[in-house]
Amino acid sequence: MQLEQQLRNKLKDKDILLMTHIVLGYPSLDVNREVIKQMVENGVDCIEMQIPFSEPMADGPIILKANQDSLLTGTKVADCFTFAAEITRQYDIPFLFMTYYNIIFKYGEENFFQRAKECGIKGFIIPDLPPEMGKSFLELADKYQIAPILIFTPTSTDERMKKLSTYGNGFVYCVARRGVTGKKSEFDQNFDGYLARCRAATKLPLAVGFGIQSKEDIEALKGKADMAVIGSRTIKLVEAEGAEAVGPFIAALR
Amino acid sequence: MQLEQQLRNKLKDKDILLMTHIVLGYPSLDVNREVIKQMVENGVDCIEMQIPFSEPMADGPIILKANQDSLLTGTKVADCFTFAAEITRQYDIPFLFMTYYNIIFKYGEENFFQRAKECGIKGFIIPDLPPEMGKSFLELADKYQIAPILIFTPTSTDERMKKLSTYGNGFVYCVARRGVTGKKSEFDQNFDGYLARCRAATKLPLAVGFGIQSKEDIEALKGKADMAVIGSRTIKLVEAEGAEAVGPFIAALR
Amino acid sequence: MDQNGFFGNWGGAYIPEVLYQTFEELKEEYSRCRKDPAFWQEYLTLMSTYSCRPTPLTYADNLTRHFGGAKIYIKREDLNHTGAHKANNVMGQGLLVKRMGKKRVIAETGAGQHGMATATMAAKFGLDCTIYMGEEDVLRQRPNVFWMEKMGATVVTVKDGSRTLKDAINEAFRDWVTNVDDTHYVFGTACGPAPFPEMVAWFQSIIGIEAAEQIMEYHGKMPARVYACVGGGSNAMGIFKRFLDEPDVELIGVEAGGHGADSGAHAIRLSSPDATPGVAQGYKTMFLQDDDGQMKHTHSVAAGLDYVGVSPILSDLWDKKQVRFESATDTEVMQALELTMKQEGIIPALESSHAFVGAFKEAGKLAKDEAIIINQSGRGDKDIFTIAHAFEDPSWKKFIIDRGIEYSNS
Amino acid sequence: MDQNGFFGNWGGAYIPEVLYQTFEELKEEYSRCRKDPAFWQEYLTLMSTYSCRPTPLTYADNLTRHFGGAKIYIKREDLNHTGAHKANNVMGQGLLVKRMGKKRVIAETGAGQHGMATATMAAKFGLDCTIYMGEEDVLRQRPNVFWMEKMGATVVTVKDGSRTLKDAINEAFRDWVTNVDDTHYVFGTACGPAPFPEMVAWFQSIIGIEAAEQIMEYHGKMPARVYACVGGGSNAMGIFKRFLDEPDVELIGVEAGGHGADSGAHAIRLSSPDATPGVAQGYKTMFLQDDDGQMKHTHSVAAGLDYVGVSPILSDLWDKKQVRFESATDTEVMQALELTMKQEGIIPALESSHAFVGAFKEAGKLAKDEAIIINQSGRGDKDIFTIAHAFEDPSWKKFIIDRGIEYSNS
Ligand SMILES: Cc1ncc(COP(=O)(O)O)c(C=O)c1O
Ligand SMILES: Cc1ncc(COP(=O)(O)O)c(C=O)c1O
Repeated sequence: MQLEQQLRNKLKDKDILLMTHIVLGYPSLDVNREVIKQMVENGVDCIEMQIPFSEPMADGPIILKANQDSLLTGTKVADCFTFAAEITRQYDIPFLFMTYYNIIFKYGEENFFQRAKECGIKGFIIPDLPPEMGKSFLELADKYQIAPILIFTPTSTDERMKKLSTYGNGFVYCVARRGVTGKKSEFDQNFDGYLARCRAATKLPLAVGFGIQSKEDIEALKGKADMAVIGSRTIKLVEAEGAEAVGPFIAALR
Repeated sequence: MQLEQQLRNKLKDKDILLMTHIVLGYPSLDVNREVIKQMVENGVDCIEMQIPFSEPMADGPIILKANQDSLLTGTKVADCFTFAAEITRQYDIPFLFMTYYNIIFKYGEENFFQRAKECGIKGFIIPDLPPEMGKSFLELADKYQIAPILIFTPTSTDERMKKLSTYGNGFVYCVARRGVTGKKSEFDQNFDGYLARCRAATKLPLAVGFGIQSKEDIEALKGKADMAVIGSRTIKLVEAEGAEAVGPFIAALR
Repeated sequence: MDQNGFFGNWGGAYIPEVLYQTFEELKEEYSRCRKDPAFWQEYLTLMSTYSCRPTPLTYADNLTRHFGGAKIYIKREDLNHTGAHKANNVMGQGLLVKRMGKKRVIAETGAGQHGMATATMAAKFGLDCTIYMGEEDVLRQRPNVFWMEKMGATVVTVKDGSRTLKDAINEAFRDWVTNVDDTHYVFGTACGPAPFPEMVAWFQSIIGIEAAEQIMEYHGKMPARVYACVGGGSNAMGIFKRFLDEPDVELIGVEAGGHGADSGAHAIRLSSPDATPGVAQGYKTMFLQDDDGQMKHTHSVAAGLDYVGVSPILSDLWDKKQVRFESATDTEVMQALELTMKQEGIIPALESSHAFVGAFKEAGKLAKDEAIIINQSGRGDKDIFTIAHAFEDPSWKKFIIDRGIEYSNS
Repeated sequence: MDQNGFFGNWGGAYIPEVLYQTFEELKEEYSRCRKDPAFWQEYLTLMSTYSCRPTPLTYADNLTRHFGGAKIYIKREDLNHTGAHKANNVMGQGLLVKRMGKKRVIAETGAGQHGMATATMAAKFGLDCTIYMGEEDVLRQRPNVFWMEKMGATVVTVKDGSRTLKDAINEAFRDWVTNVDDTHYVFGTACGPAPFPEMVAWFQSIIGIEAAEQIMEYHGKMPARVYACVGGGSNAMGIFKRFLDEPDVELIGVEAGGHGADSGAHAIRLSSPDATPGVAQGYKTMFLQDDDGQMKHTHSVAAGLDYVGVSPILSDLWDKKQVRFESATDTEVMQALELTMKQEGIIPALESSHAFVGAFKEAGKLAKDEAIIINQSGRGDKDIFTIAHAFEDPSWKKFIIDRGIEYSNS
């Protein structure tokens, strides 16, 4: 089943979906396993798994550190695939890979798609790959039916959004604000205007990410977005209170 | 009696005369007193007393340090005059002032000559005052009958020596070598040639200074020069063995 | 550069979407400037009144005699205001920033030279300024931090990753995506996403334009070879560009050999097989990376060459064999520096000394009626802390120890 | 200069007899050079290929706006090779040395700039080189010692007297009288026995010649005022000379006010009554001396201005009221330096910053259609040890303490 359809099916039962984020290998794949379990059991609808990269230029300090620590403990791209294969077999929600383009490029684009497909991955989020740079990537996405998730930002013009939309699939990741991951965003009038622009530019479901931290944030998105993305927040939680804290936190968001 | 005549009279009895040097106020005027006593009693024929200056640019490390230490203990030009008046009254040999031109200039040239005359000073050695710079100085020297001692050096041409000779009086100070006070000189063939040039250029007695340290040095000068000058050597001696050592040292030179 | 910012297989603009619009504006303004002869004139005027362009081409009489071969000429970018070729790029981008109406600039810096130049430009143009600098480089080049701060810049110490140039670049990008509306990122070398490589190379091309005119005047014909050190590649492209179409001029880029090509501790991207194609920091080039695409640590005695990537334009010229690449080890660099100081009274920066090594290895083999040009990208006297340290000068150490004790007690 | 080397009442050549002959040769060679247009041409070529002459005249837009009066222009001697105007004099004397066939040069240095310049010239011209530097200055300016040694010079620390510039000069004279046959003493400023004051001023006059041409081009008329700091007086004479006969240009020399004109801790020779006429170091001028004629200790935050005498040419111009003299205190100097860095991205040497103080005090009172020129004699970035110290920068201190500990443990 294609990612977009999977999400639309879920949206029949829920006001808004929840996507979460983990950095593979941080603090360890074992902890990742436990965190994913807690997430899925508490109603998360989609999980993006970040393959760590040494130069995560679009990430803020928390995810940056997680990337670096994961690499320091020896996480390899191959481990990430093995882990993904295991997890996607185990849970019935869509799993995505988030990473930077060099990980794919270096692996060999087609090899990467092939292997991801085998591992049951449903989509890719690549923050440093604008469609102009991703001709072959987009062709392979089509060929392997893995959704290339494109990104809208507050600086994107209507025209640009329309153009991006034609390349994207699965859903559109609407970045809530300028900046990197990890800081609080303001969900004010400006933000509403921005989301309306996003909605007008695409028929794909809209996920909103960057700085979503609480039930209130998610409530505020209902009716405007299709999916809320929780990123750094759970990493901090696991660091502070351990994997077991994730379940109750997720449960309380709904 | 004029300086030149004084020296010529002495030369009737001796092969060669001896001039010594002290820095006034170093290590103290009291020690100067004792040193002069030892010098005169042991047959020194002429003494140059250096009025300390803060920038003794033609002096080597020993005399340089003596100048600075004397100033540090507070020696004033006025003290030097008083001391000179006392000493010239006491001993019958000629005493000269050696100093740098600024001491005279700052005091006022005519005042300086007048006061020096009162104090019984017979000549001035001013290493940084070439005759071209000393027009009024030379006029005053003539007026006050204080001998301006001019300096020959190995770099002086015959022509230059002749010219210098016309301005000088008392005797000519022949610097034995290039350089500053305090280092050993070589009294070799070249040196003999130099002294012969000096002798040819002037009718004044010739004193030889810079680096004369021993009886052998003085012996070597006999017949070529009229006066040997002992400079830094006695300062070192006083530093090492005290003023009492000066007498025996001088006695042994003859 | 093609319309996607590629030079052959290399380059591009692998940028986060949030920067898309700002890059559109930048590309537009840049292309307006390129087409406008008045802009280049304004640039020349600025560089000749604020910096001292044209910089001299110095005939190195003693070195020439020492090696007994080609006549050695040195292009004196060290005499630029702030002491390196970096000023050329920065002042050019400063004019662009004024046109775009932005109020703030940010920059990464390795050796500190580009940071110094940017802080200087910001002071002159009345812009806010933040400089990102890896912690290791802050430790190596503290004096530069002091001056940048005195010129009103905020210097942010970057403690992530290898704590050197590439991490400072990442951090600068993070700032940019956050403050994109009023901020321009003054990229310091001919790398990064398009249009930076081409734009930086354009501003730096003033070096080669002058050098060509000067060598024709002094030597009567084109040089046989031109040598430049290659960090990101801006000073190299700056001097090479004008000579690319001269059939008899060979261009040589000298990379940082660190402890040696086989040591793993170096920054050789093009003249050894250690690097492979990759995409990072917004562009595609040859990177020093592992099999997974993770960037490796690099090493060079010269902070400004201690970098994992290289200008995509140079990768392309390497592909096309229009530029030859060599490397110089730390040890060779110190020797070349010492020789140049003693023979010519000139103190090249450690970075620039790499180019001297390259030239010294070959000068003696060329005919006496040939000339070579070495691009002296910067001056070394401001690197006293690195250079005196590298020479292990005992009286320097004693001086620092004594000063440290004095400060500890006060 | 009259035939005895006097400018009015000042100057002359109060030299030990052993130097007479060498001065005759020097004067002769110098006068041959002055009469020979080819010599000046050779000098210009050297300065434009080895240093970067003409140095720019920079319009200080922000400072002008800040003070709201006359247009402020800065003559950029800091962009010379080795970082100060000292290079002009030294390279000129270097050409002379070549002509005279001498094989060795010596020099005194205060700030270290003149020593650096001389060591540089010696390396380039293949001469042996010894530099005399007061112990206090060695401590203040250690990096310069390092560079001089690296360029092959022997640096002798002078521990006599006040252990600063004047003592280094005495010691250099002692060397000269010893090694007069093969050695030339490269006097560093427009002081000392004739022909040095005039000769140094001649080589430095290139500054004013360029500046006059530049200001006419940029401003269309002569400047209202020209400011220069005055240590020995070489940079001041260098820029003033060309303007002396311009009736509407006022020339202002700024001396080192140290802790203040009334403090006794300063180096003000002409703009306070503390100095009196005297003769030392081979020439007659206004000296800071006591009633007996003993030279006093002087003080300035700027080593290069920390000197008891002053150019006899300036004493003469002071007598004749053709140059006005002012002073700047250490505190004012640090403020002017800070302001200039922040406003213009330019780092004047501490010495030069004195001229900036003088200009800043007066610029606001002049009409907007007037221009003034400040002679920036040197760059401050090499004086990090003095400047960071004077600003009492805490992170600088910490850096030095940490480095010191690191070296102690190694
Ligand atoms: C003096 C100098 N030369 C060279 C470089 C290397 O940069 P690029 O290869 O861009 O010229 C640097 C970088 O900081 C530098 O400071
Ligand atoms: C930068 C600079 N300016 C000025 C001076 C003072 O010398 P002068 O008055 O001869 O120009 C010095 C002396 O070292 C100096 O280094």
